[in-house]
Amino acid sequence: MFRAEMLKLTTTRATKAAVAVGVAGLIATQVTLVTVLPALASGAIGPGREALGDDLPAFDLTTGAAQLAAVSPLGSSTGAGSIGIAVLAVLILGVLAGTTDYRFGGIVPTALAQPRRGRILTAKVLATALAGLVVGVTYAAVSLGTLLVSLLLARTELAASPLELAGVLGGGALAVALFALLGLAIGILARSQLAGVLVMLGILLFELIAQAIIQLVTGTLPAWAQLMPLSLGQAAVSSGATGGIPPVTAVAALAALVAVVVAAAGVALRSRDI
Amino acid sequence: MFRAEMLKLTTTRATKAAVAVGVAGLIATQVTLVTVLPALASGAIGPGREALGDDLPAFDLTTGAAQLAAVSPLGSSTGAGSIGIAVLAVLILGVLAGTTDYRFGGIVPTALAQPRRGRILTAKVLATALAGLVVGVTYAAVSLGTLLVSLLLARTELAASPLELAGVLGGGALAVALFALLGLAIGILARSQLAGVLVMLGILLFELIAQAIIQLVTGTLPAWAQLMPLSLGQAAVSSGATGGIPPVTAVAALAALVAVVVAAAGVALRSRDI
Amino acid sequence: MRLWPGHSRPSREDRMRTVLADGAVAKGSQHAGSMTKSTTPALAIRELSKSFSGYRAVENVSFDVLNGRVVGLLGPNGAGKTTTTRMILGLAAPDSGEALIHGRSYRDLERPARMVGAVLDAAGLHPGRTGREHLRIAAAQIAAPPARIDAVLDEVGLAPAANRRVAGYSLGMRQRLSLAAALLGEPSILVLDEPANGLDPAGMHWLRELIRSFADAGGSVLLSSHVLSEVALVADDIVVIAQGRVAAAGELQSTVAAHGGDLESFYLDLTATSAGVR
Amino acid sequence: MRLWPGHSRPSREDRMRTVLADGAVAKGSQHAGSMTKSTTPALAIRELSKSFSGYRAVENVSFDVLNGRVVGLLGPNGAGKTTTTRMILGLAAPDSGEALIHGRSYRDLERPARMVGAVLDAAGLHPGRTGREHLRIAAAQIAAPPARIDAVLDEVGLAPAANRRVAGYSLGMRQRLSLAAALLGEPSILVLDEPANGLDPAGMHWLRELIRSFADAGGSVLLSSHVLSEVALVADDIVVIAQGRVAAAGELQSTVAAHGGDLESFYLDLTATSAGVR
Repeated sequence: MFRAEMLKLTTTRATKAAVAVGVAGLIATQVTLVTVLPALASGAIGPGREALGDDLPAFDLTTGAAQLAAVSPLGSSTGAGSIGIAVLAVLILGVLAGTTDYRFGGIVPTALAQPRRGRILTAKVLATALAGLVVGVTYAAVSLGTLLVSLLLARTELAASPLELAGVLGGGALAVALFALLGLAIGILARSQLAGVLVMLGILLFELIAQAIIQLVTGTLPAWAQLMPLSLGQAAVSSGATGGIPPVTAVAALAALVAVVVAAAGVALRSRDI
Repeated sequence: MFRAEMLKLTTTRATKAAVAVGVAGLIATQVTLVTVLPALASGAIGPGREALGDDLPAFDLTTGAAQLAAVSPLGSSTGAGSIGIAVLAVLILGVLAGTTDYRFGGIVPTALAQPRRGRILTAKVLATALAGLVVGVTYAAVSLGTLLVSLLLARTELAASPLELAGVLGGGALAVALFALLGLAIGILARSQLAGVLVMLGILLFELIAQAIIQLVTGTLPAWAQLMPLSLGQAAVSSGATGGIPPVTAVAALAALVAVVVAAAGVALRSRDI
Repeated sequence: MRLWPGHSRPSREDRMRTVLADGAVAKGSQHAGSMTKSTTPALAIRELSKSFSGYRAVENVSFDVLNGRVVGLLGPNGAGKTTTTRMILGLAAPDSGEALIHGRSYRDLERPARMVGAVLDAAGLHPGRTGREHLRIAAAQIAAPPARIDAVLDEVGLAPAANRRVAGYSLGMRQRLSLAAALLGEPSILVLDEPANGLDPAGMHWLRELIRSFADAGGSVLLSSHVLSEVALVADDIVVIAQGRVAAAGELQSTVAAHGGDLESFYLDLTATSAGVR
Repeated sequence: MRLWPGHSRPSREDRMRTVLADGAVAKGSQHAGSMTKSTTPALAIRELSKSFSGYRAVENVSFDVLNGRVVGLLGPNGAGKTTTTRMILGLAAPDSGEALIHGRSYRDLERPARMVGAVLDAAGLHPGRTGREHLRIAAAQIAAPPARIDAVLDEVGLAPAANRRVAGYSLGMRQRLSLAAALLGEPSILVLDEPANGLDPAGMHWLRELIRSFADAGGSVLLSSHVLSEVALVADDIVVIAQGRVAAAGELQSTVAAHGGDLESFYLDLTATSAGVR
């Protein structure tokens, strides 16, 4: 059953396209923010800092903390409250994994081959988690690669410890896999691609708007307001040194959140006629 | 043909849902930002300014310029670079208008009833423009309503001139209608709902990222970099006093941009077999 | 290919012969339908060809459908029937040749739905709309009077289900709704692609009667179908397409006479030799 | 409802009678299929009922499908055939009653695809995958050996098109692909819902032979179809469902004998009295 679900993921163009868009988006963001801008600023390429003016707010990649911040496998953010292409792509990958069977009726042969619906869900969760992990590791490799190229260009030492780097990259890969599962569960609940994508966007926008309002009203962002998917994902790739939710806690909280939604999808799958 | 396209729009739940989401999202944003926060700040409701602290960055609605800024029919922004629910909803409305016929094969009876494809496009453009205008006027009414309630609560005079107000609201309504047409053309080109929504999101994200990068590199945002849909939409609801592209020019530029995409959709519709 | 002379007494068995596969036009039109006064063929298909990325889907196909006749269009899956039908209706552009409806191509018809009603495989039914909403849209598209909606709903027997959403319709009910839409414009020609798909036996019986009475009133029907037993019961003429070309065409009874009048044995013999695409 | 005694010589016309609509089980199973040694009915449907929001779709339906028999499941659109089939296959949960496959419900079968192969209306074919990819997924789902994929592709005649995307398949080719997936697990029971939909005449002929030889080898077939002429050619027994209830059941020849052996006239008489849902 698991192998069948893996085949379903690898034999559709839409999933491949989602991964390709995510990787391409991540490369574009990371190359620009982590490699090109610091290189411009340092004068390694381009006319040099003076010609560009003082407004160029490039990463200063000399400290270990800055290097850890720049290596984000979820894509370095260009501003608070934005949703990165890389994260969107893996969420959409998950929604597609959850809805394709419904769109073209593939759920019928699946349920015929395995009448125990719980096992169908297990196979889908495992296949999507594996696919998400592969995407997450790819994202981590891309971010690490752009950082190393940037450091080479700027002739800067790698100041972050390998252990810390591994922690950020690993946390990111896990977060990406969990995002894929979140998309999967939303997709199974929604059953239609469009509804799944819209519900997912709605959840993300809700998080952005809710946090903006909470911040406006309270003047700060309390910990409970950060127990939402995007914030937990960002916390999972933080170095943990800057306060906020520690990475391990963030991954665990994200996993718990995803588990709840997956459980809801399981209840729906079991109780609905196909 | 036009009446048939209007019926298509009014007899599907998805379009109604998109409009409902857009209006609800706009009401939520506007009520929060334009009514509740200023009322909290002024002490009209809640514990009063002192208890809330100085960080509450509420609109100061005493000046005409501030009132014009707050009345945005596209939704007051909670931060630069964000995409409002109201704008997303009307773009999705357009994509749905362009793709529903393809999703369920309704394009076949349509082409049988009217073999001249150009007339099909004309009917779709007119129907979607009208629907978009209705949504735009609704958005305008919502924003005006929230502003007036806020002014009443704060016992503040309406400082903006009715002519200026009408200009902002009218520009917003036109921009909303043009966004619907943009979605329609993207939908006709993409033919599938999911592809249409993704292409649209890709265009919006491209605008946000491209402008962020241009701003980072050049330190400013040149006029040519603002010739993209979201920026033109924002410029269309600006009062024109703050520099940037004047509202009338913005509406015209947005219309030209949309016309190009609609023309591409027309070419595709005419040359493709159905 | 043979050419039959026209007859003056149109009866089920020896009505004026219709079908020509060699591009010649039968002009012996003593038969004038009550719906149309034209003496040109209702449908004249002339050396129609179309390729898809090198694969010749339809090659030099010619045949006529005359007034008052039911023509069965037969052929294996992938033989080119659907592509031919789509070219007749202006949905696909031919590489060469033309399909004329009373002398004009579909795209040049002023009010095509008043002349041709079509039921195609991809029925174009949005599951979220009711049957009546679909017909309201169809009526608006062809500027048919709203009163026609109830008339066709009654005609196809869908009136009791008209206000239910199509999502709950069976395949047979969807076929009836498509047929209702095709009848809205009171056309004189019907083009039906597998209209019996999903119809239950009572529905097939009803459809047979509807096609027969439509033709008896002077209308013309091009009926594409795989159910040979149904075609044998209702068609006046047949055209068999295999591998994109016309393999046989003519009046039904005389064409299958050599096979003891059995359409299936005639058809299987004919298409077996041309090694039909599966 | 009548109960026929078992016969020891299974032949086309007087093989052991199968179908019971009153819930009683025929135990006279001298006939042992080559595929199964069980003496229980292949399928035993027992007082199955299901309602949808107050509407009783299936009410107290009981019948058997014995080894080596082809049972035609007939009925008007909306009569409850599809709902019955979906309950047999565990896709929908009955409100009451049960459907047993060799004595066990579908959801309790260890390896259901090795026992039952099904072709349903919603074929579950993603247009972006090739025919072979679909079968690879199906084989992975039921842990069938990869060699079976080429075997069933040959069996249904799809081998030449196996590496093309399903988007380019005709309806008939999709039906063949669904049938190939149903045969993957080498089941002893086939449940077919309108399998002839979209098949061309050669395909229908082939399907008829496949069903017949499957049953002659001891397999059981539940065949739901609207094309009575095809059912008459291949079924041993028939069950007619109308308005959610069993209206008639029994051996085909003897059941329609009173109507001059004509299944259509028998069927139309039977369902006309129960005012079929359209």
